[in-house]
Amino acid sequence: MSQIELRHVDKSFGAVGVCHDINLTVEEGEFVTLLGSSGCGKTTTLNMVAGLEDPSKGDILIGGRRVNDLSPVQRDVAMVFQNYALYPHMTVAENLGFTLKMRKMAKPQIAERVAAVAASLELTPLLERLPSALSGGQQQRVAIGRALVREPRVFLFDEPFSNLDASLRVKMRAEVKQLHQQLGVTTLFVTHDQEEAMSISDRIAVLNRGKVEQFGTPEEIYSRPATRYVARFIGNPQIDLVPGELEPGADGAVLRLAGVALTLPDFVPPPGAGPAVEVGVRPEHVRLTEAGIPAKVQLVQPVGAATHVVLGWEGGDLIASVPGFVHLSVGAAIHFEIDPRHVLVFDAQSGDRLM
Amino acid sequence: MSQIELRHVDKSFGAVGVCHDINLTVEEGEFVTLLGSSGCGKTTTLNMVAGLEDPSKGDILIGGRRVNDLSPVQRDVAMVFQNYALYPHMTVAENLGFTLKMRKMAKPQIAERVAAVAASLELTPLLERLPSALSGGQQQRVAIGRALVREPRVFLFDEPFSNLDASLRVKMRAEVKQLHQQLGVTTLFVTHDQEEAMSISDRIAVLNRGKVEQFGTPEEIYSRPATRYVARFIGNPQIDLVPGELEPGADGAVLRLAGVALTLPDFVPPPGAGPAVEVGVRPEHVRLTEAGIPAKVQLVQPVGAATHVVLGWEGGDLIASVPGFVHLSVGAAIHFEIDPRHVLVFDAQSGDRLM
Amino acid sequence: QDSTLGVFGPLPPDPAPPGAAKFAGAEFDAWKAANGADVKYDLVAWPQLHDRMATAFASGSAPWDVMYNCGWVPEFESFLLPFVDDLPKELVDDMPGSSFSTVTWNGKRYGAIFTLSLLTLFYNKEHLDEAGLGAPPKDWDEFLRYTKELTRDGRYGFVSNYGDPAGIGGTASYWMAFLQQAGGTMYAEDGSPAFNTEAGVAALQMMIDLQAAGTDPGSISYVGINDATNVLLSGRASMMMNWPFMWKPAQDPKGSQVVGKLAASVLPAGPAGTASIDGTDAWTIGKSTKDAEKARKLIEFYLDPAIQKKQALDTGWLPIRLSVLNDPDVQATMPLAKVVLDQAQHPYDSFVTPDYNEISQAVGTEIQKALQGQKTAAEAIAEAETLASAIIARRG
Amino acid sequence: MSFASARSRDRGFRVLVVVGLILFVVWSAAPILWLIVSSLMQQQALIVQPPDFSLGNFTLENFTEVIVSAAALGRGILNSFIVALFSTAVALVIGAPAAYALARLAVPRANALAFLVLATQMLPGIAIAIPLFLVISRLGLIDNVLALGLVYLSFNLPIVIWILRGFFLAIPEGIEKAAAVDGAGVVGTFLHIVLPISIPPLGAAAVFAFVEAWNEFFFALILTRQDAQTVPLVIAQFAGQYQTLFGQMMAAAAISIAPVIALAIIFRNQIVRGFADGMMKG
Amino acid sequence: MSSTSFERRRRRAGLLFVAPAAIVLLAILAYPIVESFILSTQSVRLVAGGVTKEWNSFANYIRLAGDETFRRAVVNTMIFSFGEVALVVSIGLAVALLLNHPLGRWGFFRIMLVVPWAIAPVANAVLWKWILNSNYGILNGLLKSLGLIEYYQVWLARPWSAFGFLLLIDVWKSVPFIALLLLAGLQRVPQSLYKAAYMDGAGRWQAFRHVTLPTMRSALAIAVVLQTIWSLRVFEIIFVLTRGGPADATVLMNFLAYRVTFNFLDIGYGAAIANIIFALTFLLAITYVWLMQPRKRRISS
Ligand SMILES: Nc1ncnc2c1ncn2[C@@H]1O[C@H](COP(=O)(O)OP(=O)(O)OP(=O)(O)O)[C@@H](O)[C@H]1O
Ligand SMILES: Nc1ncnc2c1ncn2[C@@H]1O[C@H](COP(=O)(O)OP(=O)(O)OP(=O)(O)O)[C@@H](O)[C@H]1O
Ligand SMILES: [Mg+2]
Ligand SMILES: [Mg+2]
Repeated sequence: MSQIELRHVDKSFGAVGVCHDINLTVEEGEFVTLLGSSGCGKTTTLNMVAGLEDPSKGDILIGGRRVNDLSPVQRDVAMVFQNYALYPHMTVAENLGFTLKMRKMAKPQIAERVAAVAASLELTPLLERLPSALSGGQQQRVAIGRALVREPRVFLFDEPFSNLDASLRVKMRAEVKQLHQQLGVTTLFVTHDQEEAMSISDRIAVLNRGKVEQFGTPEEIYSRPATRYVARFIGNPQIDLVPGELEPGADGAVLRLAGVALTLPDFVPPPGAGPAVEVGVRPEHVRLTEAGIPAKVQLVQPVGAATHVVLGWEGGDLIASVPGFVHLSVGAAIHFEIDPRHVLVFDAQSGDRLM
Repeated sequence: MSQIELRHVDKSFGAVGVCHDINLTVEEGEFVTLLGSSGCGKTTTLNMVAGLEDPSKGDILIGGRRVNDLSPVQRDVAMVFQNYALYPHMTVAENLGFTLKMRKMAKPQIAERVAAVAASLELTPLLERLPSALSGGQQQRVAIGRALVREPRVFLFDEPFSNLDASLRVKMRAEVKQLHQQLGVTTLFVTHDQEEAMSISDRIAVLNRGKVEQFGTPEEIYSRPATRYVARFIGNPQIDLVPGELEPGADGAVLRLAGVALTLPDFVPPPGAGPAVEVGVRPEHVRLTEAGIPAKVQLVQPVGAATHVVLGWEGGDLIASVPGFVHLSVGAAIHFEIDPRHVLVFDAQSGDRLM
Repeated sequence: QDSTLGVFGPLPPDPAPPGAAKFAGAEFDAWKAANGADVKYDLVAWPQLHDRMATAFASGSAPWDVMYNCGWVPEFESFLLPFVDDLPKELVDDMPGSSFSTVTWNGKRYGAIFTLSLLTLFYNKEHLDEAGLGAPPKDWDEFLRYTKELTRDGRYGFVSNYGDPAGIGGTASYWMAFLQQAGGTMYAEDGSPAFNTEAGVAALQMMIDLQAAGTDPGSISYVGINDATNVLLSGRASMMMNWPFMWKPAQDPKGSQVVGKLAASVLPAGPAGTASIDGTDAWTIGKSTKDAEKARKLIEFYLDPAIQKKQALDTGWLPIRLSVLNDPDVQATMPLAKVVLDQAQHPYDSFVTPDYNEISQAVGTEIQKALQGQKTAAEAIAEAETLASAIIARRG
Repeated sequence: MSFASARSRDRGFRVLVVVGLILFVVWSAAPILWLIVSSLMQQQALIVQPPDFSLGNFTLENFTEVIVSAAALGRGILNSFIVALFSTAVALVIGAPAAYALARLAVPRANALAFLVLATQMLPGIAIAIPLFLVISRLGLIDNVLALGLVYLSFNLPIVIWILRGFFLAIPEGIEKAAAVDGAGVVGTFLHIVLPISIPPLGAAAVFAFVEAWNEFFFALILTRQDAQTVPLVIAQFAGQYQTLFGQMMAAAAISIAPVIALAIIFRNQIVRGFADGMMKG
Repeated sequence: MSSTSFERRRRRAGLLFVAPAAIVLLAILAYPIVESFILSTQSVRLVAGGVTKEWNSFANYIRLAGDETFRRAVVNTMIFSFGEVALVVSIGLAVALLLNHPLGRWGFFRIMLVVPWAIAPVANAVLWKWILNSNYGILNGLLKSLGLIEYYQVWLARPWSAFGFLLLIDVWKSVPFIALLLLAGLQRVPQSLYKAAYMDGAGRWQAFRHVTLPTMRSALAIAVVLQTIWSLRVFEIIFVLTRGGPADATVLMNFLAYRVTFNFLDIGYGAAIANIIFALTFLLAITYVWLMQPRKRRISS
């Protein structure tokens, strides 16, 4: 039994409230990610689950049992720290083996397990070095290895991949995901990288200033964001928000944005909503066309499989994601279209999604 | 004049060689990125340009002048450190203003510049805090601000965005890029994030174990990688490499991969190449079709705009990038096609690209 | 009925008992055997003796049977046993009567001096000869004139140690010698200070004049007598007031540049004739001793003529017994003995009281000020008497 | 390290450092050099102006004299060793945990407590000498090496606690948290993490405690008789009322420094070893 | 079972960790310290083979107020203490910086560092007494042979000169430990900060001023506080070198307390002086600790 549950958890440092009424359940064997921007309280929340900080209010349960008063060891959690927190006086091998030593495992066994983990993290040639002679990414891999080396009830990861290079990051993601599938260990993962969160998680909790904005599967969060905040946070490049007005139309509603009118079929705005709204358009739903809304090219950012083109038009700036490399020069005139089926509509006041 | 030039630069720590014969020219006003995996010597190279490490061999020139013996101030470079290196006893405002204070700027002016930079980095509410009361990402922003606050001849960035969340990272990218466009300051940027490198750079130098593998524009690097290493390193998800055989065909050549034959029109393999080759296929060039090569779904990773589907077939694993969310269950049977026009062919031995 | 006697005293080269210093070891063993007594020495370097005793007494215990004392008898009186009346009469009679003055308090005699230690004048014969001065100075005038004439060739006519104001051998005690030479005294019959007199001022003036005439200017910085002695022994000063003990080291070529060149005489006479002060190295018995009898026997052994003779011949510390002082062997090896005996014919009061340390500290400090020219002799003496009166008044 | 080399390119500064180091060596060593020279000379050669350095005046006699005749020196060194080792070891063993607790373990009023601990050292030893003598003599522990060691312990402990506390305060919290998650309890964290990364301050504290106990004079004087005499007392014996055997005293002093120097040579690398880099990278 | 929260658990362990040290200190020092406070309110006499103590309220302290020697000792002590702390800490810091420089890392230098400190204070004082002797001291000999002085100087004769030399000797003896302490502190300053400061254009002095000093704050605070305590307890060198002379010019409070207690056997009065030293040390230490305290984490609302 290793379900994690946070009930009405508050945390403040002195007068500064950092977490507010957090409620979250990570089902047994589930992989849940805390996603949020810098300073929103992710690390703090993780620390409370680990037993490294006491919540100011509320309960933390693991496996259905209240663990507020248990030590990290009693909670049987393993954690990868954001700043590595390697033991500076121990070699990589000793860093990896420390937790096993604390568990009084026999030396040869420790060596064996350490060697296995080191191999999987490409740390084998570094085993005898001190952390101070490692590069930033190497240090982070040691920190990950330290958690992998034992088999705890709960895994906690605090941005473990932020210093790894892309290929290693993808590899590590798969590794962690696979590990999770193998061991079925309940995992709480912290990241600020929405793509990472999307690709690795069963469910994602989006945190904003210490509050859970939305808790759902990656698809829910991407396609049906609960709030403007979530919509902006998820997706790369970011969703574009255009101010508009919502008018009841013949069938559904009509959306007016800077002279463009989009008909939203089958959409009946809830009572009290609008008319002022913000309309979210994801870059992949903006198509460059021969005819359509006229615009100018502002910036061209190739990312390999696609190129992000920043368009300037009457309504503001909009990013279009175009497959492959496109050769447009800054300032060129261009036309685009928006797919009304994929448009997201938010109440301008509350930020809640209307459609 | 602020062109940066590295000529035959070597660096070793004791017996360990870290950089080998690095030759690199960053033209005046250019934005060049050093891209490479963890531990490949990026930081070390940057440090040598900054004047924080002496090269073991070779020359470093800035503005055409040999600067090996000059201090960072004399070189007039600003740097953002990978580990932030914030002054723990100074408030954010003092950290930002320190370099100006060292330049004996008047207090009101310092305050003004600091306020401006803080505003652009969303640090204004944190100005009076000490670094120890900041989250990881907040610390990194302060570190960036410290370099932005002065206007040097050369900017050096050591993975400045690695701890920022996605939205801020994109914003910062644009900010830095814009700053670069405004000031035209020669910039050397270090990252392990290929996407970041692609979207921000004029040219990219891909480093591998202390050697420059390829130095070119993002498109060159993505579409015409010089080596297998570069091809694997660039692109997200990673390119798939499938072992195959190259046979001279009627017009061009024929590529055989695990029972599949691809005709490469107009391609004449160079003498001495093959027949053993490795074939690189980027995920966006793998299409799921009704008929085609049969395969099984291994893993489904949604990333928002696209979903990465790992396919298992005779020839190994292959990733297909499919727009939007796709609902495939692991184990399902499926068919796919490879676009022969976009295939990359590498010599299996040397790793050099043949096509 | 074996018993153990604890003996507290100084370490050699200061006057240490037999068995501790290298003399009369065999006799000491024989005595122990004969008396069924074991003797356990607790010896400390001289500068620490007083602290050690003070700590023990202040916490209410005096763990020793026999103790060395040096001018501290009045101070520690309440911890001591007045045993002198129980000594054999012939022994007491064989000691200079005045030697008991520093170990007597409230009319009771608490100690037996075991070495005659009076300040006398040591001088470098060679220097005097070179200056055409045949005999040592006899009076203050000559003393001043000699000092002046001997100050030449990078040498000083006179050297002393004025660095430490307090205690026997401190600045105040030197002045007390001059005071008696001038016919003065420290205390009136009722014990109140009585030194702010012409004699007192004259004595200090004499020290000031000597300073001007050619005293080594370093004297004010020498806190121990050995600092000054070294100057005399290096031949860089010609005259010095010193204790008999220094005779022997002066003859040792390892430490002395003036082997065979030193001579001694009684201190130059002031208006009232010559006078000196007493070094007061005495044996006393602790009140808490379990075997006062045996303790006294041990002191008797220390004062035995044979032992006293060995003490003189082997260590250079003069005996106290008149018979031994007059012994031809002793006088032959230690020509000094005769000089010190002569000196003993004249006053040599050290004016020890329970407040001796405090008073000599106060008086000595005033004298230092006068020697440094911060005050005139009269001012310093007047102030010193005021301070001394206050100290005595406080003791009640 | 390599950064330092990049930075110390500047010649002028290197010259300054070299001059500084030379001055430092002269400043530290000159008086001791004189100690050694004078321990090798006859007194008569030292009291003249200027000292007579002719070869004939050099002798080993002071040393032979000190070793042969003053057997007390050997015993003094042994006693000093016992006392110093005992009080150093115990001061570290009980002082380090106390310092850690006062720095990191949320002990209530830790700052005040730490200051109180230090305050025990603010009363001059002279003031407590007499009551302490009383207690020790009532317990019959006068002239007992271990009693002296305990007294020194009470002097060294507060200082050791203070030194270590200041350093423990600077340890990054992250690694303690990591250790907690890795299964180390408070004791385990202390033993396996905090102590090993605190070798420089531990070294400094140990050297401090050892040297202080080795050289303490006043309490050794009043709390010992003959058997438990420590080295400083033996050295002091050469300074008498009428005569100071300067050469022998310096010879004894030279001998007494030797063990401390030997320790310094053995532990020279431990005394100051830094993990600064690794510490702050993490 | 131990089922308490993280912080409470640590607190409990903390109390256990502190206990042995607290017990040792209490067992050994509590009685003597309390007794010395009591003694200072008593008049103590040695009579009839014993000691009598009589409560005399604050008579000892009142007497201190009118005691000129005491007043002089207080002034001397303050000057000495400030001078010593300033000199020892600054020289110690300079030495630590030298030894932390790559050129100064040779083990020999670290051994040299320990040397002045390893010598027993008694021997040290006698050694210096000979070095400074006005008639045959090596310092005079050296200076004269270098042509720096014409005549041998009496270094310890003039009040300020004697005072200065005492200070110098004590500084010489005290520098090693403080330097060692600061060296240990220097080892903790992260190199990356120097890199950043270097990049920010800070010169050596500025890096020292803005990086080294602030990050060494706690080590410096310890050094200052400990040296203050020690400088107020200076004894041996005065006892051997000057005995407080000439004419009380070098009487420091601790020496005075000693003289009154052990020479004059005025134990109550001596205890009163000692307690004033305690109060003075306490106040100075608190002030220093307060001054050197790192700035509180500031959190804006
Ligand atoms: N010890 C502390 N005292 C005061 N404030 C703190 C403390 N630790 C963290 N904070 C503040 O609490 C907030 C949340 O911090 P936390 O470290 O949980 O952020 P985070 O979500 O992990 O951010 P990041 O992605 O940048 O690491 C931040 O605003 C931070 O400044
Ligand atoms: N001071 C040092 N001593 C020895 N080896 C070092 C030192 N500093 C770095 N190295 C080694 O040099 C190599 C390159 O280090 P560098 O810090 O330049 O890597 P990097 O490319 O910046 O990696 P990352 O992305 O992980 O920061 C690494 O293998 C590292 O372990
Ligand atoms: Mg965090
Ligand atoms: Mg790096």
